[in-house]
Amino acid sequence: MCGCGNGNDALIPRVGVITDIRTETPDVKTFRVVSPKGGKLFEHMPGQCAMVCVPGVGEGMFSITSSPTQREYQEFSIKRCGVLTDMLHSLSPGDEITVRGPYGNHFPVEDALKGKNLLFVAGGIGLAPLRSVINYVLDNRADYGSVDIVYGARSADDLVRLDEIRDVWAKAPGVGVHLTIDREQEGWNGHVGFVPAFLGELGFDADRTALVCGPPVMIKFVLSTLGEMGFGKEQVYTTLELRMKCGIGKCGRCNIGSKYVCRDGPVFRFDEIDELPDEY
Amino acid sequence: MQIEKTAQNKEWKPMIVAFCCNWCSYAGADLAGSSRLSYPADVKIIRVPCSCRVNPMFILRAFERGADGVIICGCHPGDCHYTTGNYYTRRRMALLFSMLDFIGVENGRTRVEWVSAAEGAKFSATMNEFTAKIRSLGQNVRLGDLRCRN
Amino acid sequence: MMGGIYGISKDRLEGLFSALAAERELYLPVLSGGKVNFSVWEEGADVRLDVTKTAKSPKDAFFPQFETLYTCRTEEGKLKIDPEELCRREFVVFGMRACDAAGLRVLDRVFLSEPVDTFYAARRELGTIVSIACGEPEESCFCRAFGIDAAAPDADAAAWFSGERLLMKPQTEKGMRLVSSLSEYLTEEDGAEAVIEEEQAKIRAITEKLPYSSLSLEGWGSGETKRKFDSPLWEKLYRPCLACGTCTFVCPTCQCYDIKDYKTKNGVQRYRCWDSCMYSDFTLMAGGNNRTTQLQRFRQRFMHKLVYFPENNEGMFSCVGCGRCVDSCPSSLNIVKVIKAFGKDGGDE
Amino acid sequence: MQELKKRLCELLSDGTVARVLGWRRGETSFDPEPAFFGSAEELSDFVYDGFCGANLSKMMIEAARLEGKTAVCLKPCDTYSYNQLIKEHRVDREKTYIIGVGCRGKLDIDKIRASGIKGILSVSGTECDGDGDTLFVKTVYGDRTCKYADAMLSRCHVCRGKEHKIYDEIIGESRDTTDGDRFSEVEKLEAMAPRERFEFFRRELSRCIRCNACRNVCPACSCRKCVFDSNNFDSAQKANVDPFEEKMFHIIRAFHVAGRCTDCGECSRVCPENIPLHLFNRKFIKDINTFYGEYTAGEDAEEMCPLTDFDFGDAEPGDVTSGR
Repeated sequence: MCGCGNGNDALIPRVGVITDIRTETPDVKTFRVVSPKGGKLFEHMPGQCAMVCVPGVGEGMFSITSSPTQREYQEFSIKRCGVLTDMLHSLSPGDEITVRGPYGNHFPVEDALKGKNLLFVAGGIGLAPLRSVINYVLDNRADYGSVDIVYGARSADDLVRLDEIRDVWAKAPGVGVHLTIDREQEGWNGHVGFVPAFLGELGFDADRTALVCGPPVMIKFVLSTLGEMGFGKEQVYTTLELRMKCGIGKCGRCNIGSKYVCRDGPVFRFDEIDELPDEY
Repeated sequence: MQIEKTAQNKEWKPMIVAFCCNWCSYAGADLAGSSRLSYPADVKIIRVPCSCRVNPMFILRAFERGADGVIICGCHPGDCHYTTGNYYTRRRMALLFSMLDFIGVENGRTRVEWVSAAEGAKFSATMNEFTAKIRSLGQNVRLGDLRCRN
Repeated sequence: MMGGIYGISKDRLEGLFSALAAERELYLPVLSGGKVNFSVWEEGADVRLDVTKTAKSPKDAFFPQFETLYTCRTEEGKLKIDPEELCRREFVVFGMRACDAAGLRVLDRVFLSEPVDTFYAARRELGTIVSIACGEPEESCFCRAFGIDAAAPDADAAAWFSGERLLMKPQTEKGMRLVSSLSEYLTEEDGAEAVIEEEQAKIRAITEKLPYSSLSLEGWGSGETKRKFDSPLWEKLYRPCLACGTCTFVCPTCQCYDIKDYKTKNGVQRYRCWDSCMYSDFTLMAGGNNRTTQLQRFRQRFMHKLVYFPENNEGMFSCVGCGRCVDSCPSSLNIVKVIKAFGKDGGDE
Repeated sequence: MQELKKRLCELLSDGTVARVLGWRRGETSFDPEPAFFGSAEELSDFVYDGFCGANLSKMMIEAARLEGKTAVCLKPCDTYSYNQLIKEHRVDREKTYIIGVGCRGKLDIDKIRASGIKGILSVSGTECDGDGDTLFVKTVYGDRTCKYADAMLSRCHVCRGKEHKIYDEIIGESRDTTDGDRFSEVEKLEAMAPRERFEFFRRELSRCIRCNACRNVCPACSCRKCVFDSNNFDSAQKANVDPFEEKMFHIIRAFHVAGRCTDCGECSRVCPENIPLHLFNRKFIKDINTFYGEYTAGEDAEEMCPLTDFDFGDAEPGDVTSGR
């Protein structure tokens, strides 16, 4: 093992080339990344994350938004909110970044979710990790029951990839798409209101498994709405996000209770989260 | 603030950072240039709004990044564009340079000089003189970051 | 063969050190500026094997406070990643203590579990440890509470001082190799087993008398999260905490690290350095901070050592009772006070 | 101590103050910790003896945000720091009841250990109102004694005097402990050749572990966010790459507190690696005194700090460094 260059350590990244950048909303861009030789950087499962880095600027954990069924590339939907994401937003196709991963666990698409009726609840950029699952499910449609997607954002402009939602998801068999925005807006004739309330209005049978992702305050209220509808905590999955540096459960940053979010998460079932100390 | 040495594996050339106040010294440097008065190319000028904008950290960081000498130029006392800025510079730098001397950094590597917009000649002379001084002191090895050396 | 005992008189140690250092890097407890720390031995260094506790633990021989991971440069417009070479020189850490060696076992759990930290693993493979039994343990020592025997240190070779002699007993292949390479200095001693046992008995008798030796860990360990986490005691305990990182940096088991970039003229160096969960920016991210108060950060450190870590490691505590934090906390806070404060009632109040 | 404790109890029970900031008895006789006491019962753990060296004035920043008045025990040297904090508007004098406590020099357990005493179980003879000059040390290895003066913190040997600069009442007597010159260490270094000085500081600072204890304990370092905690400042913290990195931190820190540092000596007291950090501060103090006239930070709460002030006739930086 010794005496040679060390390219195998989990902390050493790979170079990734950005081949496409899509502006989704005023502050969200989706980056398509491939290896310099072409093809995917690595294989992943829906819900997993990767460390994306602009050398000299910073590194951050982002969920992979593309589905593993996409054979050509990986995509990251990234909201502009700090130094690193500012820099990422200023890049253009052809630019190189470094990526390491995939890290963490994934939504149990191959076991616990198989054959289940699924309810996706997302708010804002929270759709990013769920998009991976939704597309995976749609590409393996026969393995799953009904699919309902409840998605909301601040405004119609903040709904990430509305075209795919309307043209692909809404037209897929056995899929219900339910969109909402926080405030009235010209040209919007869909639902207006917050996600948790909308979810309550829609009312779903508790025979589904819910996958929830969004801002913490939304998650909190969605959870209580789901509870009122009769969902048990073991029927609800979400992803957690904490400060991460190493991605492999060693640097200690994302430790809450005996869990390391980067390694044991980011996907948790709600009954598991309940066991954790209240520090997320 | 990233200062990089250009010469690698070549003969050592001093790297000198000159912080020049926008209102006097920078104009003085300009005048030196337009009057065709030469000063060494080793001097890298950084324009600052006032000499008192120069934070001690700027100076240490310049040394860390491989500067061999740091000089601060400002308006003559009494002529500060902001009335009193350079008086504060004078006190701060007196203390800082004394401290650098105290920890064993040769005090010839740091200097404050007052250069007005009309003193192109003084600017050029000061830079020549300061560069010669740094050349005689040699490479800065006491304050550089090892990582910036290779 | 492994069971043999080899002796050397104290006054020949200097010669042994220079022989060792000629072949490989040698870390020893050295006195400088009034503090003893492990550092690379040089001719004339003031070696202090009699000092029980170095200010900083010897963990940085294996997990240095700062190390470069890779350099990222741009060559002809393309990003290139040059991973840092792994450690390839053999080295010896001479004079560790039973607690320090136990601390490495804790670090092993973290860095050698999948995915293996290759930087640490390489050092672990190339480093040989000689631990010395604690002839004169100090008042702040409480390794006994964690089941560590200061008289029988876990290492490649264990050593005991007996009068004017140092007796060494190789305990692993590595230790054996080390001892055989020093045959010029070490002489095999018959019947030294009894001498060692006598020393051990002395040491154990002293350890029993130490004020914190009987510290009870009842109520700590796996499954205690809920009960301890919400205890009102933390509010009282954390108050004097300065939020400095002294306890973390002197600790032989703290392993949290930060990863940062440094721009050199030849690209961006990615390095890692020790970090402390006591620092306010430890969990800070663009979107907020999940531990905003010092109480939370203080609690995290102790909960991690005494509850979370055992939960993930079959009950093994991430504290070895070396007592360095006890000696060095500027506000006289420490893990002993925390453990005692919770006492038997578990902190329910 | 009994008198002090009694008075604190009174202040708490008659409602003059809502809490007391003092020291709580530790596990041993030599590890008391700074603590807030909210009631007379809690005060049973109150202690004030030779090992209560911590400067409590910085904790008053936190206390200023709490409801009601806080009684704080300040030693003579701590009152300088408190004055300085008033000057910088970091504490609330109205919400403070200052009890000037007597001091006959504070003790440093490390000094006792350094004298070769191991396995210390308890130390007696540390009372502030006592006048014995011998400490009785019980150890695992037998009973030992040690001179009070030999176990004192270095700063107490160059104490600026035992006069409280600000107080509401004084309890206990103080005794002068000065037996050295405050600037002699600085002068000794100044007399060395630059190369020797450089080697000295490199050796000392190479031990720095970047724990930030010196910064966090310093009453003058009261910024809400330190420049060394800024994420926009690369490599600024945590990494001790080579000697320069620490020099950067310590020089800048000393510079930031120059003119405000009261020389309370806390930085050197808390350093786990025994780095003589006070030397930086004393050098600045000495220079300020020489260049701009005698100035004592914290002497009062009004006088302007020399670095926020200037004089038309100030010496030029070049003159003062080469002219010494």
